[in-house]
Amino acid sequence: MEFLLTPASVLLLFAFFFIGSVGAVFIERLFSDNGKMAGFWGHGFALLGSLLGLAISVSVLFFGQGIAFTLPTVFPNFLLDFRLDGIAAFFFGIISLVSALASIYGFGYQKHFYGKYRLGVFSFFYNAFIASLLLVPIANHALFFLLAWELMSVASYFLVVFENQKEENIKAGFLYFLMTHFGTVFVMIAFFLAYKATGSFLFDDWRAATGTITPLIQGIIFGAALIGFGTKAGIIPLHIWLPEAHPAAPSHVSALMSGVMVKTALFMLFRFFFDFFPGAPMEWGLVIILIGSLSALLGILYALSENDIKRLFAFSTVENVGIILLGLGAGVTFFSIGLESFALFSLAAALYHTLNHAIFKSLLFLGAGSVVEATGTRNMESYGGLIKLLPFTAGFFLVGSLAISAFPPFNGFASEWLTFQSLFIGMTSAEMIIKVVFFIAIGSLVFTSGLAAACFVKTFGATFLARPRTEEAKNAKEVSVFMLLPMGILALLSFLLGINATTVVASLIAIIASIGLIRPVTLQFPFSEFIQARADFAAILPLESIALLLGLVFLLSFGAIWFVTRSRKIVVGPTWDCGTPLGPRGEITSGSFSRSLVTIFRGILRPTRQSTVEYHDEDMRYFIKSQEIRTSMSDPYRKGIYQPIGVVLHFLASQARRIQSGNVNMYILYLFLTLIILLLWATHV
Amino acid sequence: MYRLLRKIALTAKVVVPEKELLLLDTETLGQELSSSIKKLFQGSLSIREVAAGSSNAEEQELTALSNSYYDIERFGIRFVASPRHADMLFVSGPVSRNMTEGLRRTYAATPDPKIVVAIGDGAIDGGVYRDSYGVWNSVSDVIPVDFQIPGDPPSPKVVLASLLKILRETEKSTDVSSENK
Amino acid sequence: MFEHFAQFFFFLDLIAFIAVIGMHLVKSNTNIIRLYFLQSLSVGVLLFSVGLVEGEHSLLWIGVLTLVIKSIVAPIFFARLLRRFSAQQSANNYLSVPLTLFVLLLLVLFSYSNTFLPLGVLAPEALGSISLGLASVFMAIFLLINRRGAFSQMIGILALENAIVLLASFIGLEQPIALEVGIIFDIVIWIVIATAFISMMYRQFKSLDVSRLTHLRED
Amino acid sequence: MNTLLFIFQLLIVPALSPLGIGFIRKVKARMQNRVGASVFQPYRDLWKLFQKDEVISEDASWIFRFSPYLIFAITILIGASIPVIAAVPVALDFLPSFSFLPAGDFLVIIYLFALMTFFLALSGMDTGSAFGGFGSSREMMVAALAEAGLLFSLLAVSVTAESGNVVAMVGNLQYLPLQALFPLLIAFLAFIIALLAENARFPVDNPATHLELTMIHEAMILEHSGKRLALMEWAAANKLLIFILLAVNLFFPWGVSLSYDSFSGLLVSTLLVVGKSAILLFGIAFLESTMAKFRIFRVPDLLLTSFVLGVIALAISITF
Repeated sequence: MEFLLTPASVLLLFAFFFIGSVGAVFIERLFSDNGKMAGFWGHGFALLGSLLGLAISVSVLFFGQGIAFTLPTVFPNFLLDFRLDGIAAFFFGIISLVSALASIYGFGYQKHFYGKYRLGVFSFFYNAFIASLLLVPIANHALFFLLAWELMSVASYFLVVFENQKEENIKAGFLYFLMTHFGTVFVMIAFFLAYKATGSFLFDDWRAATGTITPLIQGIIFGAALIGFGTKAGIIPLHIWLPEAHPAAPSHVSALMSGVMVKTALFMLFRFFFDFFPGAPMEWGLVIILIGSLSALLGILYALSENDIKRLFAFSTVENVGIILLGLGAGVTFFSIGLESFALFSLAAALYHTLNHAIFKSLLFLGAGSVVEATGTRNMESYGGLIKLLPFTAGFFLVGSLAISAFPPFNGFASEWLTFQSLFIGMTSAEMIIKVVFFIAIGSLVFTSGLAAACFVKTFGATFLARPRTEEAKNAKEVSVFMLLPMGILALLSFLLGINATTVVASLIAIIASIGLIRPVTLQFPFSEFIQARADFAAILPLESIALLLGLVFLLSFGAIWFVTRSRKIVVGPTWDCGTPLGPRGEITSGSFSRSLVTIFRGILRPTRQSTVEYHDEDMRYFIKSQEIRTSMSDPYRKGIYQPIGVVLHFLASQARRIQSGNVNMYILYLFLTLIILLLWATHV
Repeated sequence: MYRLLRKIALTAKVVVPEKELLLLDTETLGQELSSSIKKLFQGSLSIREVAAGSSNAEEQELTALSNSYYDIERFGIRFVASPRHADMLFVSGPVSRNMTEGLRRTYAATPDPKIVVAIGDGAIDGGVYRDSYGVWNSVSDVIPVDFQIPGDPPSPKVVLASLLKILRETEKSTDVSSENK
Repeated sequence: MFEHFAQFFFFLDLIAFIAVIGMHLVKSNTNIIRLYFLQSLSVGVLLFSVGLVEGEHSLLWIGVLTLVIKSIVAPIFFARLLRRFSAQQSANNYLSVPLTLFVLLLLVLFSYSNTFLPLGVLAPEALGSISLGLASVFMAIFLLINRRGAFSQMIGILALENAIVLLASFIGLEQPIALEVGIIFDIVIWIVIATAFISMMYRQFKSLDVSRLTHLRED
Repeated sequence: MNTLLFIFQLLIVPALSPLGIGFIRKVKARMQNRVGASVFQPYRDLWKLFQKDEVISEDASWIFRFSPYLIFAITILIGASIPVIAAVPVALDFLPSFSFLPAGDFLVIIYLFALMTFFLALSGMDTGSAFGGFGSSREMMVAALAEAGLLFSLLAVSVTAESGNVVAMVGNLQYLPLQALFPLLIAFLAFIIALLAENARFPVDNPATHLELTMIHEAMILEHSGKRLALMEWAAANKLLIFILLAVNLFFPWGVSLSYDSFSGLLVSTLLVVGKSAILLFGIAFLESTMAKFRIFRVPDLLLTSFVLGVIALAISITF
């Protein structure tokens, strides 16, 4: 066990990923089985690495103090400084858990690529991606962090464009690349400002130099960090790449991207607001809450109107990021007005939802992956009746939908209940502005959870229930056991994490307190007798007794009714459709299901409808040969924000082109003039 | 609003007394229901009305059943939309060619124990449409029929009386048969 | 080391300076080569004499090397090149002669202006030759801008090379020998590239006029 | 003794809920000048449905077969955890920690009802008939929008009563002075609208209709027959009675006895609860007889007013 706490284990972990990635490329050249061995090699080593990562994080969280070591490098100001403290170990654990399960899923999913794409290349970038994901929480030096951040973006870019035969993947990859680097610019601004203010790139020095930062610089750093990491997390105005990029990647990679990569951005936000520069003024907390409520509500609305199953989950990631930001924002606000223990509690709620979302979102993405694998298309309109053809996937998918719609016995409910409680506390605070903002947050959270339930009824119903609507859905077959095993584990986890919510919250409060600035004191919660968070123990709603009661009552009523009606027969007949043999076209599809809600929120969603009518005889216009109605959602962000920016940039670029006259002498003249100007400037300054 | 309420409160409750219905001598053709089914549907019965090519005359009479004069609901009988919820099928009209499939599907969709009542002369033996090319002449040619209520169309009182007679007659006869046994 | 021979070195510097001015004015390519010969000769002699005065054997070798390559091999090479393409005459400027002279005047005034006083502190006794060297550097650059013919631009770059070496030697920056050899080696490479470039251009455009290159720019 | 009370608490709501439905139908019949079925007719209907066989569609999956049981179990669980006659949570003698108190938290109740609607909608969609699909789509739309009004009204009550648990709320509210309960009136309005929406009552959906265009709740149970239909009807009745009891005990908490021992207290509280519920049921029936059903796209405005009323009630109850 002690070995796991030494730096050697961390280096061994990254060695696994290195072997996995580089080895796969060679393996692919050696074996000519169109990538099968390379795939197994890559996913195998990724699995090994992630399991080791899981072991390290568990040992750090529960036994050890944490790992911190430094590797010198050639460059003077650039140290590979590793630091795995409590909070980093928590995220390290989530990342390695989800990547371990995704790698198992990868064993089954890779036959999707035989012959079509090169699996050696895939394994290379897959291992690089997971390694960089694991590097991010562990990096303790600004430049080292930027290196890991950039490696993560680049590796995930190549995974997004991996299936390059589809045109939209390439476009999605380009947009993703553009937006992440837009975000990285702001991240760099924040880092370099911090470097300028504290004089060093080491995060430890930043922690030490809390007092010396002027509020203005701190404000700019927070702003830049919020925009930079917000782009990666996918908050609303900066989210347009997320629903393009996540679905384009192979399913187990999009599970990793949605479930875990988004969390690294939130991890860094947590670090910035609580670890490096604690004591942010209250306004930042309120800004985060407003962004959170906006992202939550709009995220689920866009998810509701989506017909592509993976884009729907990408939008729902935007929603859940919003919910996590609510918890984080509440924490910042409470911390600034002095209620440290309530801040601790709402941060525990945010981290708990991060853990839960990582689990049920990757479960849903893996489920979507197996549905796409079985039917070959991502369009929900062509699914239907898959529960009879893919029974296990449907079962796990149902557990995932129940968890994400926050229903009681599952983990989604536990973290949403905690977020609600922390928002209720904020509501009763003295300041009027805090009250108003928390009202907005509660309103948006309650609408979001209602719409989330509607969205996931639509998703599950349109995909799995009723009759298959197309040929592909008819001859879908159940996926391999490699793909079902991780989904089963995730479903079980999301149930277990829901059940013993008390122990999870207690350990989360301990983790957050380990940063050393918030000591948990006895909390007096105005709203629920059930929350007692004392120094070492936090008891929240005993979800296990609710689950037990529900189970008991279910069995009791089932037994009684079975006993009473045991002699009755069950006849299986065709569905009753007023006597007319209505085919599968009569049943409801995802588009028509969400039509009513889309019409209600048409102010926000702005649905567009074009109907083209073709007549037999143009000028007579009486007998219609065919009519086609195309409904879709207009994308206000692309039209409203990104299009104008694009036009302006294009204009500036075309002006700049004129300087390139093609005449060599002209270029030498520019050189000469700049030389003269520099000389003048050098001598006079 | 107040005037409406006062009108409701003041108007007299006029409804066909049950005794009068039971005394009405209607000859309902069809053999007795078993006592267990009768006891089952004694308290509550849901009827699904199928117009199999009927001239809509029977439907007018049946709608009259749920007004305040006949008020079929006080006997626990109500009309339902889906054959899944129904216990009794009221089939009216000689079954036309294109309603055959519909009628068979409705019959299959109704859970047991179920009763089929052919209502109106059209349903019993084709009535005025007998032997025309488009009809089957009678409901019994398509699905097994338990009871028939003759009349073109039978008045609501006759329908109500026959319904009660279907559900309750054995009491009298059982009292009779139990007495003479 | 400059006190006794200041006059002699200033004289050499002056020759190089006049050579560069001549390059602007002369019409035919062959004359440009001759002027280049003159300039490299003065640079070579300067280096040789500095070597003698300082007793630096390495400088002596450098001087001999520059003399051999720059003033003998290069001109012959270029002359043969010109004969092959029979482009002796085609050297004309963008600006008319008076305008060129006016710009040259400006450049000389600029290099003599007090913006470069701080440079004087490096070698107080040779202030005049430093600003003269600086002027010749500026004029060599202007030569590149002004000349239309590709060939004269080649020579312009080599002249710039010489002017820089001259200026450096005056400021006392007799760089470590490696740099000197590097520069000479650079020139050799440059000559090879120039010939390749000229022949390609000639084969493509049938003339050495640079303005033909503009349509290479993709829109 | 506690075990007996525990079982009593478990069975009280399912036992009385058909009576509530029967009472509403009786009042509606009376309003239409009809004699109408007896108040105990729903019991007979349920009994008959339990005796009948079932016809299940071949496209139905295990969700169609098991969700009626789960829906019924949820209503029983919530029924056992809300204050009916006495506002004191009862636990089994031999297992004290095993009480219904945790299920009484108002957030848990809201989300349990949402879980019930989730499975109701899924079972509606499962058989692939057009009615079921549209019924589920409209049901989810109404449920999604009604949840906001529901949560804010219950939140206003919980803020005034300073407790999250429904049972404890009733206890605390009794000691509050009268003017502290003023915001609860506004919250009551919001709650009533949410009640009508969640239970598919009149302005949102007509429970007796079979018109494909308008029915929401009816459309989802078109495919159910026999015991599954009985369970669905019974669960809907339970849900209505739970909402009625919540409305009565939370917003007019006077008279609810705080312990099971004093027999006279229990009697008084029973009478009061039955009286208040009767008034509320009469109100619903009266509403259904004198009002036209809203067009489906006017329902969101109604639900939005319930949300706004809830927000106003909460704002008032917080500031004072």
